[in-house]
Amino acid sequence: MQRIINDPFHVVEDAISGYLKAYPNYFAKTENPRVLKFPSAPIRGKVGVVSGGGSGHEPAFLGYVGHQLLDAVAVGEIFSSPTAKAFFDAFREADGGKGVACLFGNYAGDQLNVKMACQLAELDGIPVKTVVANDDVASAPNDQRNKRRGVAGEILMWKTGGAKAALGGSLDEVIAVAQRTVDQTRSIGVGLSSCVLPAVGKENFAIKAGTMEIGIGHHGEPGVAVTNLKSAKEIASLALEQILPDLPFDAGMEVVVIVSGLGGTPVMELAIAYDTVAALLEEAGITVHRAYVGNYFTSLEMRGITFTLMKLDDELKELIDLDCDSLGLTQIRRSG
Amino acid sequence: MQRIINDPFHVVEDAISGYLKAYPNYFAKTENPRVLKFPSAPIRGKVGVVSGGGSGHEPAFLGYVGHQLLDAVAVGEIFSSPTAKAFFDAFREADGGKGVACLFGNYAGDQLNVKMACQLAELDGIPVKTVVANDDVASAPNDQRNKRRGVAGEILMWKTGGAKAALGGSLDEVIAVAQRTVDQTRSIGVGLSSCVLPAVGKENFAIKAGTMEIGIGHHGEPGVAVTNLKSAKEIASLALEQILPDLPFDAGMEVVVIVSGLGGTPVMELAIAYDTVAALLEEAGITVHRAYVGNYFTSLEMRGITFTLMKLDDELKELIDLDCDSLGLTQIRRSG
Amino acid sequence: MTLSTTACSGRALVIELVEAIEEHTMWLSEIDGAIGDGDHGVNLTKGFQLIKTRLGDDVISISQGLALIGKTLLTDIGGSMGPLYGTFFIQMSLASRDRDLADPRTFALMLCRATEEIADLGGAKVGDKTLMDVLVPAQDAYTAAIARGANLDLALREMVAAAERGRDSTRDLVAKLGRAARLGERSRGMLDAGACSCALILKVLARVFSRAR
Amino acid sequence: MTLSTTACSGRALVIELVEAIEEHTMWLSEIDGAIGDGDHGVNLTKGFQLIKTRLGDDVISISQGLALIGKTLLTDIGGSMGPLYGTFFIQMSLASRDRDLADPRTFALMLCRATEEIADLGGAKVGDKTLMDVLVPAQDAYTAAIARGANLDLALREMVAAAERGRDSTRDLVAKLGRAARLGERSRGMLDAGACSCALILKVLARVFSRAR
Ligand SMILES: Nc1ncnc2c1ncn2[C@@H]1O[C@H](COP(=O)(O)OP(=O)(O)O)[C@@H](O)[C@H]1O
Ligand SMILES: Nc1ncnc2c1ncn2[C@@H]1O[C@H](COP(=O)(O)OP(=O)(O)O)[C@@H](O)[C@H]1O
Ligand SMILES: [Mg+2]
Ligand SMILES: [Mg+2]
Ligand SMILES: [Mg+2]
Ligand SMILES: [Mg+2]
Repeated sequence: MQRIINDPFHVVEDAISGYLKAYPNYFAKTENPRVLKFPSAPIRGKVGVVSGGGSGHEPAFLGYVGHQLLDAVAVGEIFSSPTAKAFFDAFREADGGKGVACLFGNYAGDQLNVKMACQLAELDGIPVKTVVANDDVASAPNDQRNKRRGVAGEILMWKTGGAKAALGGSLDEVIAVAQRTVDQTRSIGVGLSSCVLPAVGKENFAIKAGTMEIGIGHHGEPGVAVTNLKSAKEIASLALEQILPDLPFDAGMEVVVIVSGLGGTPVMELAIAYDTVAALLEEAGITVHRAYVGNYFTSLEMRGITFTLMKLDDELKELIDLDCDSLGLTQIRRSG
Repeated sequence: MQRIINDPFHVVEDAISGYLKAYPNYFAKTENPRVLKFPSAPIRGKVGVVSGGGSGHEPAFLGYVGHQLLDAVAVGEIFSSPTAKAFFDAFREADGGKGVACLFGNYAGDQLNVKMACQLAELDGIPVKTVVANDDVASAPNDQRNKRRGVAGEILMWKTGGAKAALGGSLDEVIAVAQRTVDQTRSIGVGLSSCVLPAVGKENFAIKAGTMEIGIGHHGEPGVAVTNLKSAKEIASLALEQILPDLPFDAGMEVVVIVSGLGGTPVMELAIAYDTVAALLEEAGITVHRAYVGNYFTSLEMRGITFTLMKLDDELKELIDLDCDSLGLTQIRRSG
Repeated sequence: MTLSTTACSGRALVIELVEAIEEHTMWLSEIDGAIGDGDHGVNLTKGFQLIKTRLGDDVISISQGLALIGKTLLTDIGGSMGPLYGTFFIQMSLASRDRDLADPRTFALMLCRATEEIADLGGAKVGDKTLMDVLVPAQDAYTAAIARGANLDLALREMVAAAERGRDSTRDLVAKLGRAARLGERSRGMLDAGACSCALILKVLARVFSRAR
Repeated sequence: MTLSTTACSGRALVIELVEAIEEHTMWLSEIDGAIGDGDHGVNLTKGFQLIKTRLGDDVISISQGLALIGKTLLTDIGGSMGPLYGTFFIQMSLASRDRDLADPRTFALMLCRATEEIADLGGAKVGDKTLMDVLVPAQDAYTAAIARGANLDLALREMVAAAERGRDSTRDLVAKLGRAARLGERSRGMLDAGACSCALILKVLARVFSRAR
């Protein structure tokens, strides 16, 4: 396994240690070694915004801790949920007296641990409310949306929820905005290669050369179809065919688009795919308000791509456009 | 070849088209399809700052076109120099009447084409001066530094040169700052896998599983040694062993560090390597003023890592810290 | 501090639970070993000993004692029982906070919240051969008793009896959830370890609460 | 416009060069074919035809004509000769800009800058079997002549003679640079294509400049 690591059982600790040293402007240590917080968190009078999940998805989750974004994250082992204690400690680090919004993805482990963390928070009198991202259209039919996994669309609820909190929103308002973001967001992934968990040392699933898996999950969960490897144009249109009718996204709408690599994809390929996404959306009469093309939510060194669309309304647009500063996402609105 | 592309001979055009659509805030089209400029360039009364090079290194080069960074770039085919015409057109797009600083890397093709572009500029009366980055310590001995290649250290001269120009520096001042940046910057790369040029379809060099190549170039140029794959700690110390004595970097100095992935490396591995870099620098009494850990200068899907150190002085520090906004690098100095 | 306040304190609750669990470590592990992985008693004992250490010399209320137990199990004990019993005790703590422990409705609320949240978390139903086979009948018996007008003592006694019947009922069940489920039919004929520990815990709780006058 | 200004104009320069190159297309390509890839004549002809198209009906100065040739070769012609001849003409243009073309020192400066920049760019030396085997002796002969006090006409004639001797000298050389270098000893016995085109170009330049009075 061609990896730059020390001990395969210690990668998360080592990476956290490196991030803390590299970015003291974004990350502060907490009592819990598996919890990182934004240095100025908790901010008195602001709703705390928290997420967390397994490692190996960098810059998610910790890369979205930042100014007007997340206040704290719980960090799990590679591809596995943080403990309930880590979520709970993240709540405590983020709580500025107005409660905490925990915005996380729909995975059994995360669900269980967040639920338990919420009980611990209740014991301590910290009001916590949650939003569960389920943007992955490939993971269950539309009428069973509560079974769908959360993927790159999570970033958008962190962005809008973080912005709403920064602008002084109440816990209910932050939750409402994050929930609306999730409700209006759809994603799908396409895998071109597998990845290897450092502590396992061999692939836990396989994608044959010359094929691709449509609808693959962030941990290699099986998708909706394995097909011949197609062109970027075909991949992008297949993705939109799944996403557009699901909301549905219609002519006249304004959207945010994320095209994210899964870690091992050369970034120029993401731009190539976006080229078609933009063309197809224009054809469909859908306006792209803002696009993010890069490695925003990865799966170790997996080759592949995820497509995410979010329907905007006036409030969400303002929140998406608000300045933010983090390792994974920094936006400035310049006057000039 | 597991790629998300359309035509292997058309990847650069397709990617440029995608970037233009995704980021109208960073990129504007020019008459030359291989030249991108910052939308507000040229800025009257500001020295234009230009770079360029082969594609496949994204976010380099185009990702550093931005606010207080590069004004325009010339885009070459994958791993090959832009044409003289492209460099020349980039000069014209960047020239705001105070001349143009062309800050590029030490590769034969780029050297030749920039030289010719400078002649074209002279014909048109555009004053152009150049700085050639040669930060890669593995590519030639210290006493033949003019033979060394430019790698991730190029980003730092774009940052300081771009900042100096933004602050109103003259062409000579911008050139002086960029040259000083190069003079005080050292890099080395370590390769763990090869990469495949889309139009070639097979590896043009090989790295055996279980081995790594110390000093590898950005296009797979042979390094100083092929060894067994080592731990992140060992890799980081081997890198510093090459870099530190070369300037030399000594106790009491302040530095900027870049730890960049080569494209296929999971970003958490970069953080793991940085952890050791930071520890070793602390031991050596060297202060890290700012660290960049991420995919800043890649080589398609190559697995591997580059280490870059730059010695600061008061002026360079101010320039490094100046706000900037681009696809590859966005920095905000917050008051809070 | 009088004997009676000590007796109905969280301190007593913790200490009596630790003793009960320690006393039954091997028994619980053996039962789990027959159809599970044999760590149930050891797991719980490790957790409760940690709780005792954390208690130190503190004098705390019942609700605080329940919280201490719940938090420790949730955060320091793995397996299925960390989250499940963690939830059990935390919900009991939340339901008893600032309430009159002598009022039989308090214990009713505690049982109800604990049972509901465990069901929600683990998804087990009566008949699945888990601690739900104890909890649900215990709760039913208790609420039926106070609905009938029984006092706290009597209601608790009826609850314990129902819990023990529930525990014994698991012997003839086939496990539907957890590790033992993999055995299918072969899981029949042995008690369920979680059901055994749950009946034990309810018995201690009943003892402590019946002193809460 | 009088005949004389037309004659010494950039327009005439361009047209006469295009004609000379077109006339020798096949010859140059054949020479390149013997030890190179056989595209030299075709490459240059393509370039110069494009230059003629770009010229259109424009009336331009010598310096502008040289610039037009240099720019077009540099930006539109690949291979080795695009950059090398592009540089040649651009440097000649820059050296002649706003200068008295009748002053023999102007052409000396043009030759000097062109030769130096080509040497810098391509790294070729006399004896490497390239156009440098023409350029260097041509420059030497020209400067020696004007140092002796020769007039422009005479100096240009001596330059052309030296250029042709240089061209012929390449026959006995082994190529050290460019494509032909791969043949090693086998490259001996044939002229160098670049040397041939260079001698041709210098001859046209000499003709145009000798009218520049
Ligand atoms: N989903 C569930 N809901 C309720 N109880 C469960 C569930 N899964 C397992 N249990 C209980 O957990 C007990 C086993 O606990 P323990 O041995 O401590 O954990 P593990 O099964 O991880 O080794 C079982 O006897 C059963 O009563
Ligand atoms: N490095 C060099 N410096 C000077 N002249 C060179 C160099 N390399 C090649 N040449 C000249 O270029 C000529 C070949 O030109 P051409 O056939 O147009 O290009 P290519 O070699 O790319 O096919 C050679 O005959 C030689 O005179
Ligand atoms: Mg067990
Ligand atoms: Mg177990
Ligand atoms: Mg040729
Ligand atoms: Mg050729």
